[in-house]
Amino acid sequence: MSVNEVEQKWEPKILVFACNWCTYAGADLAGLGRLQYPPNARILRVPCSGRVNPQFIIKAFQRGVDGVLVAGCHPGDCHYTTGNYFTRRRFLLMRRLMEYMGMEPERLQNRWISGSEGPKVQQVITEITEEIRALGPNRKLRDDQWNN
Amino acid sequence: MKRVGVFVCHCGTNIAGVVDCAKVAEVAKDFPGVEYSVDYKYMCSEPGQEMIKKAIKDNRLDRVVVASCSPRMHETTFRKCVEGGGLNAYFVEMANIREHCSWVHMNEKEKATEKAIDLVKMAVAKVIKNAPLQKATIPVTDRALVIGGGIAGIQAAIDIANAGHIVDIVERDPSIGGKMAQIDKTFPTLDCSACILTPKMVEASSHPNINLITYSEIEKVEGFVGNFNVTIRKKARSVNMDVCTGCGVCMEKCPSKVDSEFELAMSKRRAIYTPFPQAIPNKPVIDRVNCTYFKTGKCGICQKVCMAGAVDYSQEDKFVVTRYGAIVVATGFELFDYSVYGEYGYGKYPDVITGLQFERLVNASGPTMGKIKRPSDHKEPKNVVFIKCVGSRDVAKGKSYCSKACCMYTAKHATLVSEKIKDSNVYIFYMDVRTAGKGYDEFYNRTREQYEANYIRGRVSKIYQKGDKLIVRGEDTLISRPVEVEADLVVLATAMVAQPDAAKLAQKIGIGYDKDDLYTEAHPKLAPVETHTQGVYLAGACQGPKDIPESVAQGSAAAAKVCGLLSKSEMLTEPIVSEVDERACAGCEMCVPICPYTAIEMKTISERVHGKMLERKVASVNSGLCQGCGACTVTCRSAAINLKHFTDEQILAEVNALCL
Amino acid sequence: MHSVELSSLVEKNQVSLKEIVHESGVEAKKCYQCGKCSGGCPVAFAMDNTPREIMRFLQLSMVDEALKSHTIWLCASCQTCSERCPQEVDIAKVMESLRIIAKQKGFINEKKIDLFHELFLKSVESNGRVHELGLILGSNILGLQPLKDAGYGLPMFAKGKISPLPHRIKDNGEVKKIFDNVRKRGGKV
Amino acid sequence: MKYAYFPGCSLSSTGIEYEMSTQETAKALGMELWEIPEWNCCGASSAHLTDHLLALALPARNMAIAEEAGLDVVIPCAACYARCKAVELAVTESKEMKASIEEIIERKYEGKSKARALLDILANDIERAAIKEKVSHNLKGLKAACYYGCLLVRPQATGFDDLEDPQSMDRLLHNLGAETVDWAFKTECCGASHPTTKSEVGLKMMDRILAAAKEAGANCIVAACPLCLNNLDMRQGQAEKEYNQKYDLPVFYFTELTGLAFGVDPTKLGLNKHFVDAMGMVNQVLKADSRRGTA
Repeated sequence: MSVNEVEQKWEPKILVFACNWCTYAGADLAGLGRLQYPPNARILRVPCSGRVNPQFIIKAFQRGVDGVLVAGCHPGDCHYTTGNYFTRRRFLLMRRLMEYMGMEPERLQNRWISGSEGPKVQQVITEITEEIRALGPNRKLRDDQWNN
Repeated sequence: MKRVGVFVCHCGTNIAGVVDCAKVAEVAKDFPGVEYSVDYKYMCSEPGQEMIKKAIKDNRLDRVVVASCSPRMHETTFRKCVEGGGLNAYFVEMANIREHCSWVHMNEKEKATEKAIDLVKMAVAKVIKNAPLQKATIPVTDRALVIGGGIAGIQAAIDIANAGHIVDIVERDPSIGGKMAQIDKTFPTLDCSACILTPKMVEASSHPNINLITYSEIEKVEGFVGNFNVTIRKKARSVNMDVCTGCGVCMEKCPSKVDSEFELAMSKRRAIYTPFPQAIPNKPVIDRVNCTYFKTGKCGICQKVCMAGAVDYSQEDKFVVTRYGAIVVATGFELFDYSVYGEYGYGKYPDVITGLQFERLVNASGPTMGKIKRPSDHKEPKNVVFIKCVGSRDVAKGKSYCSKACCMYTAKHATLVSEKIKDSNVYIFYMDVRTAGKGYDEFYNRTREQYEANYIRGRVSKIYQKGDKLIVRGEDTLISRPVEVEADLVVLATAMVAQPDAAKLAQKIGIGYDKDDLYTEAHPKLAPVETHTQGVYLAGACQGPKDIPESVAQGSAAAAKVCGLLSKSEMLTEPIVSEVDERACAGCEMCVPICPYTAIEMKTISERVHGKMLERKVASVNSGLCQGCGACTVTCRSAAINLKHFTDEQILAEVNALCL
Repeated sequence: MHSVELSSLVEKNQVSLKEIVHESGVEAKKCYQCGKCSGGCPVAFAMDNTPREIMRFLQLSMVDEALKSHTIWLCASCQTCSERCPQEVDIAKVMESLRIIAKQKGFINEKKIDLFHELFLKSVESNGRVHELGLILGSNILGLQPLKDAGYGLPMFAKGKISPLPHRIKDNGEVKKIFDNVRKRGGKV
Repeated sequence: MKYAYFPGCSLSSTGIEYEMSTQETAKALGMELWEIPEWNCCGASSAHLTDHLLALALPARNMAIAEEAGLDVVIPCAACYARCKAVELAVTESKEMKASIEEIIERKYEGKSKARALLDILANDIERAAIKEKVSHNLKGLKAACYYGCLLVRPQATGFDDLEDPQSMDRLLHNLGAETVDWAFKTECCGASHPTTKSEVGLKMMDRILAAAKEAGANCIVAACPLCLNNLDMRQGQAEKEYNQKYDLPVFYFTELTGLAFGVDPTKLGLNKHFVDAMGMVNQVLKADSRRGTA
């Protein structure tokens, strides 16, 4: 199919790394509350946002994901006491790296969502989906960019 | 090649109402590794689970994906299920197509179905890489340590002991009893503190399962839940406990007198002493700093007068290492040092005292035999002023928090004054009166109405000496006028603060503490006596200001947790922990400081390289301490450390699958 | 005593409240009304509202009450309140700021005090220094109490404590400029 | 030791004896005081009530001149000291403030030159021994109530001694052989300009201090601020009348007593210029001292 068709059919694909204790639980709560949000995000469960290796993020972009959200407990509330502090530091570095690589840093997002913040899950995923949609497809890193 | 079975749940219409489950099952058939795929109404139901077990056998499945609700709901269910089907419990993954899909995309059936397919795809990719994991068991030492012999610690110890476990109470002072032993009466019932405490002290000391280790401190804590190795320093008592009869002659004869800590320097004790008459154990210690013999080498009177020959100057500190299954920290509090308040005289006015000093002044066995006499001239005061929140709720000079017990004990003090001193006047300067608690507010109102205490809403701005009076200046904020009281005695309700060495102890044990050095509970609501370190529990004011009933309740709560832990000889540990690939580990030690549980230490291994035996350091994870957060995996430069069940390979496989 | 309709004040006084916060750098809401400031205030006995009440007015958006209070003029800027405040609220700074704003808005409830400072600065601007005789006489004459302190005049003079003529600094261009520059920046001189 | 010297307006008029005694004391101690040429009023007691920027700019000019000369500024007057210290801190703490102040005064001031209170230097910089060896007339017999007032200690940021119970002046006087009383009004406000503008308020404030000093058994008050001194000395009679009390408490500047102890002629220190007679007590003390000397 032609690039344009691809463009028309294009829907942003967003990968969400959610920590098991806060954000994943928050997403469950959003479900219980039947809070509707765009179906573009795919939630991947990790024990702690501190478990998210930047390598995973780069990989995701290489595999053609358009946006990545790393979400965990609020600073100070980490189930493992300090994990999300590392997340915060790595996030800032990652964004610098992305700028350096010439890719929109907004494609990588970082949020703190507690297990009681169902509505925040809805709001965050909605706004990020729109933000990424506005940015358009991730062409920079995807390794299949020369195919078709 | 793995053989994966996919089971898509309708959850009635919860999922099927939005997601085309049949289609999901159909599409899943083509995913790499999938041998079998089916959809069904209720996977968690009995027939649903049977269906899974059967499918495992019939299709020789070795991995299972259940696409249904949240794993936080049914992961354990399906782990048991596949185990029943003859697989390792960790060979199942769940795709959350309910909470994360059907329920949140109700109006986008197609998109929802697409998403469900993706989620299943990810789960399949991951489960293929799942390794068999076994819950390890670690032995649990059936012995508990209680640090601190105040009311909270005593209560915890008694409850644990009554459940049939051995308990050691380590107390820093020569006697157990803590602050409660210094208190005269208790609110709101006004029954005598000693009368209700001493029986408990006796019970603790005489209980077959309880050992008192007094005049001792915690030196070192190693190990982990079920197996703490604790080094205790037994300070040299200079008195042989086994032969001492506690007759007390030595204390009468000892020539060197020093301020009594127990009486808060309002009376003297000897250099060889028990802190108070009802002390337990009621056998003296020698305070070597003030003992003439230890200062000059002369004297030795106590030794001469001791019939039992118990006095032993040659004793030295002993260190004993004991193994405990659980630890209760009940180290209590100290009183805020109000001498930082220049406006209150920097502590230079003798007749400005603390609430605890007042307790001693009204106590029948106290320095004044229970007659309220002010320190300066031993006159009976007529006008007594109480000032609340001294050091509490004061960001500038004290603590930001409310010390909680002061409102009540100040009310209590007020009643005691008017009971003991006829035609006395009591003035209480307060900012708020906080008397939440059973019978508390009633007590406060009695204090105002029956005992006619004058409550003045305002924080005192200045106290100064004028002749033999103390002038107390503040604003009565309810009439908006500056007011002055000519007081004979001023009693400060000083804040409850953490023990000066609270932080040091916390670091030894490996538990958290806040900006005020108060110990942090695992969860402020749902885990109030637990800490983030498994097997260590909190009781009493070391966790935050508390009154007696609360401390007792928390002591019992901590005891219940300990009993739960000690009730089994072994405990299962979650196998989702980090593991080190020693071949790859470069020994850079980056992971060690990252671990919030100090679960990683370096060990030396020797290996044969080109026929030579070489030694090198590698990281090793203590699976008892590791809680499986995975922080270490990210820092490892040689990718040698990995988190079981959430390995780099598994997560990358999921990421990969998402875009196939 | 009339009752105060609080809800309407919030809207009405938003702006002036902001101005007060801006001028003083103090958030009134930090005050928890303990009254320690007022208990220690050496001038409180003469005030119509205690300093704490002034803070309360601000918390309730009762700006006019604060600006019209004599308290803000009677404050001697001794800083005792600020230094003793358990909430680290700089009350003295609030008093200063309220006075500055009150002056602009024309609420001057202590004419003599205001006059004194007015003359003081006039003297500084024109001479570069304060001419104390001029200041005392001036503030008394204009304060309509010409004979107040007159008793001190002669002995002062005898003791060489006041010179009849102001001390000027020769080139006072600079000080004038300082005043001008402050005015340029919207200063309230 | 060379310092830039900022006398401030009062010292050339109502506080003339403070000026005289400061000069004499400095001379005795070998302190070189370089009076800031063409210094201007620091605006104390008025500017900060009118405009915060003006209040910083006025003292800034003097500090700037001193900075050009590379000297720290010694200031006898407590009020002046507080204003000068305030601007020193303001420019060191905030670049923005530094910039705008420099624009206003049209000079450079980086806060390099520090504002120092004379009392601080005498009590805390100069060696105890160095003071003692200069003492030729022991001030035994003086029971002084050291009155620090507000501005030497408050706000804490600019103050150099304890807020509620400062000790510098007490220490200095002990070194001169005088006794000091422990009293609670060392830093209570005397009313500043209120006695002038609103005597019914000002007098009451002074009266409480005078009463407290008497109560504490003092036979004189020692001050470090011309405004305080004027209130407590010049208006003492007024207060006595108002509240029919009898205090007759001479009020000294600490510099006067230092000079006196160093053997400077009382009239050179302006001790004859007080409203409450000071010479009487001065002569007593000197007589007692010489008697001890001959005995």
